[in-house]
Amino acid sequence: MSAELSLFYFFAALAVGSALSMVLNLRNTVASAMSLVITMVSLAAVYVLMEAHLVAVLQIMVYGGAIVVLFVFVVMLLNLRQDDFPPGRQRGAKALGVVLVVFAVIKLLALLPAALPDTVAALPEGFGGYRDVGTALFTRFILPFEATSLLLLSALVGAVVLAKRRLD
Amino acid sequence: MEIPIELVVSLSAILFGIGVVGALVRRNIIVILMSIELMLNAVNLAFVAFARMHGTNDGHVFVLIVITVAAAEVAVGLGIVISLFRNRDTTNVDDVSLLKW
Amino acid sequence: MIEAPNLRLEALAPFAFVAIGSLVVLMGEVLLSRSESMRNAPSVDVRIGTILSFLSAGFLLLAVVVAAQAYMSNTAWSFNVDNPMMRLDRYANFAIGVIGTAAILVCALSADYLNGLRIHHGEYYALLLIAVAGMILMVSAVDMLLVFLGLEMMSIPIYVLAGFDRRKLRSNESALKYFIIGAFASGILLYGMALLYGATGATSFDGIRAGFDPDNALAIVGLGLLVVGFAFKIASVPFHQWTPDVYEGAPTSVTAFMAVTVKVAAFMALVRVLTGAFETTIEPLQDILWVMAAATMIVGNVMAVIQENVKRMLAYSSIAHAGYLLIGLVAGTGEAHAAVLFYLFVYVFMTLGAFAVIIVLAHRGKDAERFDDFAGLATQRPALAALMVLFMLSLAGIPGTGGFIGKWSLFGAAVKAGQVPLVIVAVLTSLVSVFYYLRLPVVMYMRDPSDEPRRMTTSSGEGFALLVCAAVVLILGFFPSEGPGVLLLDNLRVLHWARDSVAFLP
Amino acid sequence: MSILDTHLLTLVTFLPLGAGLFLLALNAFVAVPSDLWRGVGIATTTLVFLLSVRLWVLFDPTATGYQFVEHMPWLPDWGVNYFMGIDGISLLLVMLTTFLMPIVLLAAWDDVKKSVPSFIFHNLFLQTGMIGAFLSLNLFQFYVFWEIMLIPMYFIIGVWGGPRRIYAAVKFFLFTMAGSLLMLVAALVLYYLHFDQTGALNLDLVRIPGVNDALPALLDTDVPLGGEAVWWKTQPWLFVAFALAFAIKVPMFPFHTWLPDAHVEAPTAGSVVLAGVLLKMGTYGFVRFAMPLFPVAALQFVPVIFTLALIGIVYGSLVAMVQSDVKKLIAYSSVAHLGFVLLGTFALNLEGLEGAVLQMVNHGLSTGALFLLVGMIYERRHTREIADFGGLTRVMPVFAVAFGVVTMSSIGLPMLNGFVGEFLILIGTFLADPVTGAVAASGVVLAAAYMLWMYRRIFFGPVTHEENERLVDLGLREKMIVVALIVPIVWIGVHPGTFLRRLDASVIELVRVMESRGADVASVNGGQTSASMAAEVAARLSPEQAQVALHREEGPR
Amino acid sequence: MAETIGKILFVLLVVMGAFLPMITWVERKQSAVMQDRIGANRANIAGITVLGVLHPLADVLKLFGKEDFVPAGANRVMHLLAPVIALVPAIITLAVVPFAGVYDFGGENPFSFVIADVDWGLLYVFAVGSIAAYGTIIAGWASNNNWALLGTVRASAQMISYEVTMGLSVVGVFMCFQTLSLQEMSLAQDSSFRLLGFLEHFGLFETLPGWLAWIQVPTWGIFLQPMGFVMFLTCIMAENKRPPFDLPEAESELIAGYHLEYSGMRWGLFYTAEFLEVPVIGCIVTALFLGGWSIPFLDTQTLIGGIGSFFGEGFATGVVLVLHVHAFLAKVVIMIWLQMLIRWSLPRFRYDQVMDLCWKIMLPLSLVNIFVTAVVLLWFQEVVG
Repeated sequence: MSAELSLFYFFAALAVGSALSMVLNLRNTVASAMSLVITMVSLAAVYVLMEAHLVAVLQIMVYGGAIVVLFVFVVMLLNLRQDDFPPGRQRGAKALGVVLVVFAVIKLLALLPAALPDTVAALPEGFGGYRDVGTALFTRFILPFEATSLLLLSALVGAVVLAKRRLD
Repeated sequence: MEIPIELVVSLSAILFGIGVVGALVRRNIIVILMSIELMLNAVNLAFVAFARMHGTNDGHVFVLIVITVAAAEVAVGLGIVISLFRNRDTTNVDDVSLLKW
Repeated sequence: MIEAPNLRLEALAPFAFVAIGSLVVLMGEVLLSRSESMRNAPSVDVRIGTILSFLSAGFLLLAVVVAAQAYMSNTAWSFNVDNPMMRLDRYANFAIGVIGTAAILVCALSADYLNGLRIHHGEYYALLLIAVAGMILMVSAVDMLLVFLGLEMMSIPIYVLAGFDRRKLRSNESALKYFIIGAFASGILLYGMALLYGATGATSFDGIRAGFDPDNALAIVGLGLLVVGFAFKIASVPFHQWTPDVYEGAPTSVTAFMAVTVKVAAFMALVRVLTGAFETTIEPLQDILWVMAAATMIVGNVMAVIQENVKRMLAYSSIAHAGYLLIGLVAGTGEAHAAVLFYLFVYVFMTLGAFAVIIVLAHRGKDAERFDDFAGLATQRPALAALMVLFMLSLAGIPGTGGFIGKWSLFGAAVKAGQVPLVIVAVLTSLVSVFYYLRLPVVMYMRDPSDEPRRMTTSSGEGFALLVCAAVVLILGFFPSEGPGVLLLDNLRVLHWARDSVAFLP
Repeated sequence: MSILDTHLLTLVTFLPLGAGLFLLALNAFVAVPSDLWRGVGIATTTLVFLLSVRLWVLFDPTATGYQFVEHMPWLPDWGVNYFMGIDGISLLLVMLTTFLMPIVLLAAWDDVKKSVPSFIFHNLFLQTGMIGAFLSLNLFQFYVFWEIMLIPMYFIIGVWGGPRRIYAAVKFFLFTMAGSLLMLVAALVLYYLHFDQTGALNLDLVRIPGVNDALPALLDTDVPLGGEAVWWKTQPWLFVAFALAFAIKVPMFPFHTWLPDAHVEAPTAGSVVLAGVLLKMGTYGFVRFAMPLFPVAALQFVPVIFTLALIGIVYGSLVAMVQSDVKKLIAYSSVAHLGFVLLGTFALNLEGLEGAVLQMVNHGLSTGALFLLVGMIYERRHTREIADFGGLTRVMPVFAVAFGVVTMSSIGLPMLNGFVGEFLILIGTFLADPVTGAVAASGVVLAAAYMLWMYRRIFFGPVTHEENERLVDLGLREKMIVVALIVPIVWIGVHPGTFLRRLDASVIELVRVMESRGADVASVNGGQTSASMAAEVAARLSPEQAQVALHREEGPR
Repeated sequence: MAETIGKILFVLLVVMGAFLPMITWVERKQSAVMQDRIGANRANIAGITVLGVLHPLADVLKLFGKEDFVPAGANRVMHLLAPVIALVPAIITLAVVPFAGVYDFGGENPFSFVIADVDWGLLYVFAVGSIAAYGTIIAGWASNNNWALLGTVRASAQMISYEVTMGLSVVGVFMCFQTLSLQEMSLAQDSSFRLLGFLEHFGLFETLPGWLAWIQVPTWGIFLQPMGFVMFLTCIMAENKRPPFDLPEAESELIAGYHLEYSGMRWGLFYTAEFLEVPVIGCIVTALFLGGWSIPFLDTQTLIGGIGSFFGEGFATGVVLVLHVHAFLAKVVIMIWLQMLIRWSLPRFRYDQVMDLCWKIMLPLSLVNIFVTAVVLLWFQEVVG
């Protein structure tokens, strides 16, 4: 097993483990958030292994640095307690859903080896770096790149409208 | 190539599954949102892996857009949660049929 | 240095107008409230609201006019020639026209309603316009990336709009449910896109089409997830449960906007995706859509019967209509897609009309949304009651209304494609639908009014919206393709528009 | 012919709606007094009746095919045309409609007090719907009118009806809609079948008369009988879909349950129109669409329909017998009477068909009259229970006489209209199937039984109720109504030829079309082919009439 | 590998071993000087105080001796982990800081005095900086104390907010140097340009007259992006939460903020992290704006050429390496001094002022800066070529 592969296994295990602990942690929302951060960071490591450097950095910056912080922030701000969330109905349906999802994932995993080619394309110079991806963003993907600004504006306005304390 | 792509995609499928399950079974809105973020992360991982496999950076661009959108979604989602819980304090708690669907 | 991409700005014109409009409205409110708030404070909000609604309607109108112009000139522009992620062709222009018109009507309906709810205007209209901009991207996209981006740009403002009446718990909850389901759905949709990218190495429709191999499990799973993701957006069974709660809780003007434009955008994008990126005749896709269509029609119509709240009833009715529209996708022929487009056109105006009546009746910040609230309306506001009957009949598909022509064309195309069992399901369920659509006429005409005070005025904006909806529903009921040459009717050739638009699908 | 004559059908159809809309618009700006509304309503319908009389006069009874044809493209994308035309069968039904409407409005003068403008408008709207349906020769157009007339009827029952009006109105609407939606699917199937075979997008029932290169019409389509064809493209299924729609409307047993509710809860005017005209829509649909389009399947289903019709006759009569409510009694009698009409229709011979059409008119007249009379007494006593009356002859002699005449007409007393129709139908049925005829004849007896028993309980004997002593006899308006109704009742009874002669050509044409589309009509109707029918008709004509007819046959179309 | 370990050791030695204790001492002394008092001078070994230099040592000893207290109801693991999480980002940031340039010693690869010479160094800095927030967040939340929680909320809000502006304020620098690697940026700053050269393009001069051409300026970030420099420095100091931006721990309002419930060396670790950030900030600012290791007006080639002509190329390179390291450290020291100066000169802001400064002043300014930079660059591209 090469160093890269063992790194991958390490981070994959870390990601799955912390993801599970996020979902299964029933007591503590902040701990869930922290688990999520660990997942994110391990995924960033996997991205680096996949030569996606820019994505890896942005993963940490945006997910780790902004999104999860925001989660934690809200948890602290609202001081949410567990009994704020009453037990739900339709437990049977949910159990069924879970079983279905698990089954589907297993099925997908079984299908994967046949569906994917064995060979991998040769990577161009600078693949996944900020120059490569950035150039793509500003040329071929200029439209989505620019359009994202409007999306962010709407999120900005929306978040302010919804969370603003005073109504005037 | 050191890491087989199918391993990475498998990892993404597992994470996606965990995310879906989390979003399905958890009652806590924040955790549901986090599970959805986990789903998006799994998507990103799949994109990155496939980008590696195809050797095109379209996947990376897609991931960047997804990350941006995820940030926007979270901002709005948490805004909604805040406005809801602000109201809840001032009105009758019994009225909240919150997430009982 | 980076080579500058080869851009055609005119392809972005409708989008740009709407986007600029959102910025202007956002700034406009600030400037207006600064300049006027000193004097005459109580009515200033009302005036600002009117001005902003006009402003945003104006920008939407610009977009619609540009789209119409582009439609007439029969062009297909791409913004970025090197990597055409969107194409402003007739199909897109048709969609933009419909969505834009619907949004204009929503603007006309909103000003007074928002004043009643004491909701701030600036952000409302800005978000509305951004949502429309997202829809424009979505329907003109020929790349999964832009489909996704448009979808989100449409959804995020609407999440906020649903929760806009933030003093009300119901509105908050509506927003939350819509948000969670929407975000969940986009996760699923995205995973589908990721798998498709993995299977085909492309995100553009053409690329996916070229690389699509029906025997590749990854591609099929991706397609399935994609359809499921869309199913959430179009509120198809079994991903429909959010609809009634969300429709009920959101402010009615937002509900109208949601019910109408989102459905148009999502459906037209779905048609574009399915026809653009896949062979529509893929076996599993057909089967999935068949089951979804049948289940959606049955569940939507049956559940609508037991509702006591008009908004909930309309929510289930919109689910049911999604079912009818899915028939068109199952049929999969160009004719069926044209029928879907026509049906969507009619659906916009009849549904909007129905919501408009509810909005007109909203009194002192309280919606008239229970069936009992409509009791005896015919004696107090006969014209309004008559219009509501018209919209209900159209929704039920009674001849003489656009709804019938829509069903006729849709069912006809499906019959032609050999989907008779599905059509039989459709007509049987629409029989059920008659039952609940008739409830409103029943309470309005056949019951005595209650003692509660009722709003007796209609603002000019509301009147305008109502008249437009009623006129379109009626005219399309008799002259869907070629008018008798009187007035402007000759120019309203929706059926031809739909058909010409569909010609641009591969 | 003047423009008025060339567009007579359009005028007859849309004049009421136009007037109604005009008044409605006027009403929005100036308050029009209720009496003016009533007056204008009656004037409009009377004008329409006069126009239809002109139609009657100009109608050429010897010509086969459709007359006064108007043809205009409407929705060319689907081959939907505005296609109006009239033949003998629809002429009679249109006459019935236009004749009944002014009477109905006159009768409702005092009856309806709530929102009069709306009431008049709905009636005028309804009239347009009914006439339009009778005159439509395009399947789509027919469907539009067929459905559209549900709306005013729904409101008439629901708004101005009795205590359970909402239930009745919704039930009426849903039942009718149920059938017609399946018909819609069948129409679509037929349409594409036609398109596949002929390549023509056309929903016209027949080719445009007098146009040589007219597009192939639906009657040119060869609907598969089964075998290789996909099941839903075959005649039996399509026929069932169409027949279901019409059977519900007729209403044929077991689809009749909406009828008593609707009749009882509807206001008098509504009941009259419902019984008088709307029920005919179903039988008319069989004659005009279901039978010629799917002749072979129609023949296959003759036994079923005979059986159901017989059940309807016997069951309707028996149930009518035990009713305590006069209106309900009449409602169930309608079920029985329309069973006769169905029998005659599916007997498919000259006598049966002509009798059936005539009986449609008869039933419209006599049942309509009965409802009107019941309405008159209801206005006075606000009850329709038979038990609440008794001995009215003494208090209201004119009323009693009128009621008596109409009752006799309903029973089928010779010299009154009912006799002619039922007699012809029975002859036709005997020719086709003696056993059925025999059972049907028993229905006549039953009808006599319950009607006469009802009449006796209401009018004879002592006055048992105090209130009945003070009843006032018919006023001038009511007398006018009664007289107006009794005139045609007697006319048909005494000289049915006036009406039957206008049916000959059309009925023969119907049979001819069915034969030409592969149906061996003679096998079920007792041996009559269209040729033998034509001969029989010709034999009845005087030589010079025959000469004229012959000349017309040869002359340029 | 050995090379990397050597670099790591050097960096740790310099920053952790030399700067860190020095800073704690300087902090006291400089504040004392500024406030006209004597400052720390008591700690002694056998009566030798050496101007209080021994204080840091005493502090550490004292902190190790204190009780490591975990409050009741606190999340124990998180509570214990938080200081470490706070400290680690500060240290690992140093991985991408170039202490000296790239030198060709004739080996297989040229020697670059950066631990990890990655292409996306600056992004790495931001990424690590964004993780830094977790230390405070976890600390405040795990303490189960409302004051601490409030401090945390303030801290995280402040950090997230300023991160945005910080990122935007250096966009101008990327645009000038067209790279994200700190080493490449430093290399690009290792030159100078004629300040008035642009006049040639206005047609004022055919070529600049000699005396004007002599007015030269190093191509340092601070000269190319003066606005960027000011804003970046402000933001990064706010990120560090030191006065005048120390709202999260404002003693008078929040007692002590997020580390209220900490004691002993764990509390010390928070302070270590904070102090450590000071030289780290100095390093980054130096690399971005102050020319990194470069010596003004004497670019590497000139230096190596100059010295090499006397002592030979290889030796010259070695000398230049040493010179560069010293130049860099000197600049860092200046930056540390500047930070101290600011810290002890300015009074603490109010919290709303801090946020207003970020969102209402810095953010628009940084956007304006980007636009202006873009326009100027485009102009240069078009006109100068």
